Amino acid sequence: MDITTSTHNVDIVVVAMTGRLDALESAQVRALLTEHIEAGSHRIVIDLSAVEFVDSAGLAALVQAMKRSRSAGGDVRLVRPTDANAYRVFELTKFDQVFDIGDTAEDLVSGW
Amino acid sequence: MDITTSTHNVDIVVVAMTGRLDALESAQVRALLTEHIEAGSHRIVIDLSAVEFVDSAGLAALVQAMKRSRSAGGDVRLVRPTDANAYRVFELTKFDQVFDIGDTAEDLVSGW
Amino acid sequence: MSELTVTSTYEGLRAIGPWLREIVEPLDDDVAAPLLARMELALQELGTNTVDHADSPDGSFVLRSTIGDDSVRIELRDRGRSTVDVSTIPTPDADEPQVRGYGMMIIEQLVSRLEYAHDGEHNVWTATFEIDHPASGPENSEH
Amino acid sequence: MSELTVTSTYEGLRAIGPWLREIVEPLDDDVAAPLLARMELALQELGTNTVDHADSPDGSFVLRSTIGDDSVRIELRDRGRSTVDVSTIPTPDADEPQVRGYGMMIIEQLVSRLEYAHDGEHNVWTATFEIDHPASGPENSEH
Ligand SMILES: Nc1ncnc2c1ncn2[C@@H]1O[C@H](COP(=O)(O)OP(=O)(O)O)[C@@H](O)[C@H]1O
Ligand SMILES: Nc1ncnc2c1ncn2[C@@H]1O[C@H](COP(=O)(O)OP(=O)(O)O)[C@@H](O)[C@H]1O
Repeated sequence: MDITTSTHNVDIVVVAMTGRLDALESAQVRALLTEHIEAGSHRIVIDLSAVEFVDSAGLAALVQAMKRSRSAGGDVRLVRPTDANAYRVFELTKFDQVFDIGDTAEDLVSGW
Repeated sequence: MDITTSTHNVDIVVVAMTGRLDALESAQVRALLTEHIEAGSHRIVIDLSAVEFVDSAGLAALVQAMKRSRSAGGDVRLVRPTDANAYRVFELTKFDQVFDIGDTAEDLVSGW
Repeated sequence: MSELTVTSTYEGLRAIGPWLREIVEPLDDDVAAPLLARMELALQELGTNTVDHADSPDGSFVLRSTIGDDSVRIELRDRGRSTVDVSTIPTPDADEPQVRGYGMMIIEQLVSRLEYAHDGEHNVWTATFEIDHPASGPENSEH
Repeated sequence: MSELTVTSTYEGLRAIGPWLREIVEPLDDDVAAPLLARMELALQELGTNTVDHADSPDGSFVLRSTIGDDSVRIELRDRGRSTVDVSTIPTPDADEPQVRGYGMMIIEQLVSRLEYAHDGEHNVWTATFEIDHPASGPENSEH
């Protein structure tokens, strides 16, 4: 038996956000995520732990990136907001069941 | 909103084998895979495309590595042997339904 | 009663949260905090819809609040000429995650009651939020 | 009839494949190839069990083949003193993948018939493989 070993690197991009992820910020976030996905990084962890507020427009930016990355064989996974109010929009739209959500970015990176 | 981006690298180890993966080779394969997993590489693609023969002892080395890597949050994924006879042992034991099996190493690496 | 004129842009919507915070100020903290969170998300969604969909010639809309013992009522009045047929707003399909179209679904789960009217010049949305007073026996009720 | 003495090590088992290849030589290729694949895996598993579990003082076991029109019979005879109770060999649980214990399960699916006997000195395993002749009408049957 002949055995050859090689190692391949894959990137996980971690994007940490603070403040409000709302209609005003949504376009910027969408552009940033699109840039990563188009550059071939389709494994993305979005750390929302320090985010104060998320509305449906903010959610939409995450959903769009998640759909694109999944169709490239990757995923967008989320770190849950520490503030329960900022998590509410995920619950009300049931996206808490669509996203893979973890407690820390380290967990999501090491468990990818 | 403040956004910070960082990139984390994860390794996928690709182990390509040729010849017979049988009771004689099983210990060597087991040792090699254990080494990778203990070194923290628990995402492993085993390319069996050029393997001629696999018996239950060869299978056991793969199963053991798969169980260990899954419990570390990784996986052992296989490239299907080109020779249908070498794939038989997977079918007879139903491990064709337990392993994630693909057609090429590139597919498995890029789709991880 | 309190009134706020909001510039009809996403940036303008940022004024809504602080204004709501003042409205709930008189209430006990444990009542005010969850109420504020509900109102802020609901009004953000109603406001976004006005920015996105209402044809507002003067580029602003007006919020008015009335606070009672058991509820807060917020009225959103724009100068949009287009009337809205609330009954035709589709509900998103639970099995097929889509990118937009969740605004009304979110609002309906946060308000106690939502009314829509068109009074000739304005679209008027009235959202009522019941106040969840902590359960209290008749003895120590201080209202 | 053909006979092979196999050294009772994993390396020794490597002699089984080439010996089986000679046995099926007289058969048509399309019959020989799938038959050889079945026999090679089944005998590899039977041989591994002998290496692993049989208490074989002379460190070798003997294979004997008999080829008929419709089947090939392979007998494996070791000098193991321990008798095997075939009925107690457990079947792996389908829901819980385990690392070993699949040998007998594999063998049973590959052979047409498997017999076990202990004749005082030897464990004797007899595996019969029916030959899958390609379907042929009575007209062009040449047997
Ligand atoms: N204030 C409004 N003025 C006009 N049309 C509206 C208004 N609010 C909602 N709509 C209509 O209802 C639809 C659904 O709204 P919504 O559930 O908030 O999703 P989205 O705004 O993401 O499309 C809108 O696409 C729009 O056609
Ligand atoms: N030739 C043999 N001699 C003695 N015991 C045997 C023999 N073959 C099988 N056994 C018994 O049957 C059990 C199951 O065998 P098998 O299904 O091949 O799995 P494994 O060898 O991986 O344990 C063995 O663990 C052993 O106890």
